[in-house]
Amino acid sequence: MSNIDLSVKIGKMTLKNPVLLASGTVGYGNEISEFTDLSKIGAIVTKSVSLNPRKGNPPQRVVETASGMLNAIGLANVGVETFAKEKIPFLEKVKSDVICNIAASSIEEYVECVNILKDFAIIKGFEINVSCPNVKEGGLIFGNDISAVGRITEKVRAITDKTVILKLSPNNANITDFAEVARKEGADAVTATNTLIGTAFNIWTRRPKIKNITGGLSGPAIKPVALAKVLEISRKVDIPIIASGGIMNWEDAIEFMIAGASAFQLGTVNFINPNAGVEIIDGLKQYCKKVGITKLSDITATYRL
Amino acid sequence: MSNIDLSVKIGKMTLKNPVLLASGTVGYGNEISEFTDLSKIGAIVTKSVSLNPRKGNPPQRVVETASGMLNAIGLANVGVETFAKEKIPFLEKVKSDVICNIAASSIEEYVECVNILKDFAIIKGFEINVSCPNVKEGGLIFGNDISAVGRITEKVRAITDKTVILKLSPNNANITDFAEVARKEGADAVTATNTLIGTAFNIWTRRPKIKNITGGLSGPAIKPVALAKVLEISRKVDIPIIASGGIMNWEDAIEFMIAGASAFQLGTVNFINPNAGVEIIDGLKQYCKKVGITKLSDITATYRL
Amino acid sequence: MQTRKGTVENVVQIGEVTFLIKVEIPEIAREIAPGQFCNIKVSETNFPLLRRPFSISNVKGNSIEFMIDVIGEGTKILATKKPGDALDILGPLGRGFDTSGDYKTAILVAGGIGLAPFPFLINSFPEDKNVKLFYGARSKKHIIDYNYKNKFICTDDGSAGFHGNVVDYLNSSMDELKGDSIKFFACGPTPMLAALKRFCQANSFDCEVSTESAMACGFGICQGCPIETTEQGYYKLICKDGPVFNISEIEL
Amino acid sequence: MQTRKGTVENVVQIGEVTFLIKVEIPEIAREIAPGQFCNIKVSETNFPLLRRPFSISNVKGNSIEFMIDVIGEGTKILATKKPGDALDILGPLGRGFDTSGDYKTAILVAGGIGLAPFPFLINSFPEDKNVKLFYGARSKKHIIDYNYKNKFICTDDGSAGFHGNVVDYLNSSMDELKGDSIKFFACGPTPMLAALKRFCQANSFDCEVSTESAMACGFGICQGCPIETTEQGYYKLICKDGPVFNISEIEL
Ligand SMILES: Cc1cc2nc3c(=O)[nH]c(=O)nc-3n(C[C@H](O)[C@H](O)[C@H](O)COP(=O)(O)OP(=O)(O)OC[C@H]3O[C@@H](n4cnc5c(N)ncnc54)[C@H](O)[C@@H]3O)c2cc1C
Ligand SMILES: Cc1cc2nc3c(=O)[nH]c(=O)nc-3n(C[C@H](O)[C@H](O)[C@H](O)COP(=O)(O)OP(=O)(O)OC[C@H]3O[C@@H](n4cnc5c(N)ncnc54)[C@H](O)[C@@H]3O)c2cc1C
Ligand SMILES: Cc1cc2nc3c(=O)[nH]c(=O)nc-3n(C[C@H](O)[C@H](O)[C@H](O)COP(=O)(O)O)c2cc1C
Ligand SMILES: Cc1cc2nc3c(=O)[nH]c(=O)nc-3n(C[C@H](O)[C@H](O)[C@H](O)COP(=O)(O)O)c2cc1C
Ligand code: FES
Ligand code: FES
Repeated sequence: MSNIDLSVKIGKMTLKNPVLLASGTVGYGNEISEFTDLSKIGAIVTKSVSLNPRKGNPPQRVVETASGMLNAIGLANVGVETFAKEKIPFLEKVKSDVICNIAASSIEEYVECVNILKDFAIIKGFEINVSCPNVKEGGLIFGNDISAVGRITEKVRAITDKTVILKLSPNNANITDFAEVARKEGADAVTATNTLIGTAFNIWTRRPKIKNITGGLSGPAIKPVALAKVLEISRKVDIPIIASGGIMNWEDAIEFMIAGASAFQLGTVNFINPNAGVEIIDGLKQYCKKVGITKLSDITATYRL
Repeated sequence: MSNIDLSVKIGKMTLKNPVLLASGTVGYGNEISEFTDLSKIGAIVTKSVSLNPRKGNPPQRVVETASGMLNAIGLANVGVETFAKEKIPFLEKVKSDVICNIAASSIEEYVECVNILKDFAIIKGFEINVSCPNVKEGGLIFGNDISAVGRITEKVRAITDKTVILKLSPNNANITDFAEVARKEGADAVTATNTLIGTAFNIWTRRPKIKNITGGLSGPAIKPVALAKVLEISRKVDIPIIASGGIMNWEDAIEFMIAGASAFQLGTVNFINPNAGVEIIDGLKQYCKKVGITKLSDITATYRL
Repeated sequence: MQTRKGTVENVVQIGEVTFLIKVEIPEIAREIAPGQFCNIKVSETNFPLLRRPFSISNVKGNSIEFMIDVIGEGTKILATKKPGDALDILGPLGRGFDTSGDYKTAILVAGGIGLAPFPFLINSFPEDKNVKLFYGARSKKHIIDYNYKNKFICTDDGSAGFHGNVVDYLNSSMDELKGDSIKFFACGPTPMLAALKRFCQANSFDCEVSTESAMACGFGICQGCPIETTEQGYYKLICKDGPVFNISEIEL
Repeated sequence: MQTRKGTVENVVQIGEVTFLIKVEIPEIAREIAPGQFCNIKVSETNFPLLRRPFSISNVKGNSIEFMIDVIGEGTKILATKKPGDALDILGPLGRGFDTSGDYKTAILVAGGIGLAPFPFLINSFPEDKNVKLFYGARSKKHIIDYNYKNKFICTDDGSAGFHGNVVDYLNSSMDELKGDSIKFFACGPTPMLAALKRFCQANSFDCEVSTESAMACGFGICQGCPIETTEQGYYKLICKDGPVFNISEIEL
């Protein structure tokens, strides 16, 4: 099977395989590295980092729902300085390729974060989070505003040659308009999608189970929605797509690639099986063998409608 | 327990309890009446009826997903004339209160359908479907267009005194704007929500599992999303809400009422347990007893945030 | 009709991926007719969410048998049921086979797990009918050992019986079949049924077929299971109008 | 560390809603320390989706025991496991109790299922420590019969032992406690821990508590399990920095 090529090119980035670990679901790599070999993964997308450290939302932050979970972490993170000083060296040590996810409450702040990070060799690209449903400054304020997404893309594009990815929200009716403006302003790819907004109540206390009231829904429950968004972008906009939403195994991953994704991210599954990424790489190879292809990226957007 | 009052008032309609059976998930009542006592249910909402009969989409129309299902029935229905002639008499016989759900491809067609049906005593209200994701003319063309929803509401309101309910789509970022325009134009209530757009692919044939390519996602998977929409409307718009989305048992139903719903609809659960409605009525009474209330409708919108 | 609780009596593996599941459930055993089906909730949780439809394979006193191929999650769970487990079953559902009429010979045509409804059907024919079973499988090891004498086997790879598919086999047996007054009863994958339809049309044979489709409810409320009919302009529902249809009524 | 497959040895009901589940899993039995926990996948399907966290209740050779209250779907499934069933376990996780130090008497304070981690902890104290267990439950029938001699029981309704909660009981036992050099170790519902914190502060006792929270991952990658610390400005993570904390470090 050594003759199967899993590599993918997205913007200027070449990844050894399309398996990414999603932002907020691998921390900065240290804890998960005890369970899996990060050097085998295409890249890890680090927890959203913001200019200043953020404490995050008060508990309760997570709750299980049917085939899914809600989270309202609130972008708890160490801030870009500490990230650069303390987290990057570790990621270098475990030989992981890194895409750095950035959240911000203003266009300038996105730019500033990218500026601080853009010269680290290990960082192959930036994922711009304009779709965190849990804090206003996490981007959803922008995520539902097409012109803001356009301006952010333009400004970030202007200061780095590295791969720029816009992470889009599934919580609106016209994701293709967002993908199109990202494309036009020079983004190399879009990630589709972040979490759906949801909530859950305790019927005895009549309080929301999540302290933040609403949270982001992830996991297998949202897979059909994310898949429809990927397909829609793939049919209408000429930009590479990185899929995210409910991928649990290699079959799910292949489904997203067929629907239009060039690469994909594992999120919630990491909590359940932190070695899922490595296992999925094996599954992808098996699939290629079975369907008789030697280059996995050939299946991207091969849907037959 | 005879002292517990489950009745709810929505517009001019008084329903003996808040349990509705959702459009498209009970047909016209005949088949499900073999499994459950429709006279006990608050009301049944009939399958979307259109001016002319519709054949519906070719198979495959349904597929299971994680804690959910996709459907693209395509509003298969007998047309309003046959509905009036053949289906209403049956519903009269089984003593079911009826809310008539209407789908159309133009404003005039909505009006015409309501005109034909408005004088049947058994019909307590109309649910205007502006949110079917599976056919263009099913309304989603309107469902994402605030001013169209306003005009439809206005025109339908103008020709009937019966209760008018707008059934809204969850597939956009601003459901409260739709609820607000419905309120302003005189709707008595909104139903939140219809299904989320989703898809699924067969990885061996690379074809969508649903012939229509995309379908509507229903079932427990979407409950957190529907619940968040209900809460959002409840916090921002002064209009009664009928909940729909993933309700499987009385606990789910209570959760929606706490989050703001005056009544709720059972959809997918009918396929699994066609007697769910009657069982849930019992559960609601038990809940009232346990929390010491005598009028169920008192819990509507009693969330503590 | 109601949803009913049955009790699993036993589960026996009878083929590569095939299990016979016997369930005590008197109300259904009493009412059901050959070709009808049940819609089974395989777990008590939301996973899998929907019921799974299965033909009745046989009725034995107060019990019914299902013959089930393990395909995905739902059938996997069914195959691991233990004696004493409760099973929530909706049925009997749909319209079964019509064994009446003045034909002499009933020819049953089964492809793969399409064999499932036939043990019960065979037991239901009036005494005066002559019943032959044509049964095709992929290979020898895919053949379910069904203890019926008057049976003619074929395999796609020729590893047992006639080499070819079951409609080829029928074609090559035409000489023996001719002359009899025959009615066909078939169940199997859609391509087999389509070939059989051509065969029956060519030879003016009467034929009833049991069809299949994805289903949600199984009893006519979701419209999830349409089948194109020869009458233009509308679909029939497999769960309610079928699953058994006269082969001339439907497009295959 | 890895996810590991254990084999259920047996499941015994030991209280109204409490089960003792013994699992053979040598790698974890070898490594785990008292107060640490495991995150268990209770089914092989997506339902329930997330793992469920449980303290180690005891270690016996190559096996570990969990003491589990049935609360919802996940624990219901666990309670019906059969000998021989495989169980996918992530562990050992978190930071456990520190039994070292020069105190004389260890006082263990358990509320309800908070008893769970103590059998293992009791076995782990150095020989020279004097170990007493204060154990509170709702009523007599909620008491888990844990065969430890040096134990002091109380119930909310007075149906067994001291009438009152376990912190009241400690307060009323102050005379006997005074003079000893004591360290407390506690596990129970948050209101109990909060009361205990006041008690320990008032009496300047050193105390370690095992805390609880909803969790997704259990090993530090999701940030789902924050706990407010006395250091302003940031949270600690219960799964990684805890679940055992010194009571003075955290807000309760
Ligand atoms: C009327 C009828 C009678 C049937 N009788 C039998 C029988 O006697 N023995 C038997 O082994 N099988 C029978 N089937 C097929 C059986 O229902 C499917 O094999 C089964 O539902 C697969 O479930 P799963 O969870 O294991 O598979 P999955 O692939 O995990 O199921 C996913 C979804 O697809 C549906 N699905 C998958 N395969 C089929 C199929 N072939 N037909 C319809 N839906 C499918 C499932 O119901 C489910 O909703 C019958 C189907 C119908 C419609
Ligand atoms: C570190 C730690 C150690 C624990 N040790 C034990 C133990 O030894 N024995 C024991 O009986 N219980 C213990 N618990 C509590 C146990 O994890 C929950 O009772 C269990 O997760 C409930 O699962 P369920 O599916 O039955 O309940 P459900 O209510 O259906 O669970 C729904 C969700 O809520 C979470 N949840 C529910 N109750 C709790 C709770 N009290 N704490 C944390 N999450 C919860 C579940 O994990 C799940 O994600 C421990 C919890 C933690 C965090
Ligand atoms: C606990 C948690 C924290 C997350 N934090 C972030 C984040 O900081 N930034 C971000 O862009 N996405 C975040 N996400 C979204 C994931 O990256 C991913 O897009 C989403 O979970 C959908 O994928 P999944 O269904 O595979 O989990 C988070 C998701 C979870 C569950
Ligand atoms: C098979 C199927 C058919 C449906 N048909 C209609 C319809 O004709 N008109 C309509 O307004 N909603 C229709 N719906 C949506 C339901 O009424 C309901 O709003 C939705 O399924 C969400 O609720 P649930 O999760 O309880 O199923 C349909 C849903 C399903 C599953
Ligand atoms: S399966 Fe629902 S109508 Fe046939
Ligand atoms: S549970 Fe995930 S970080 Fe603690």
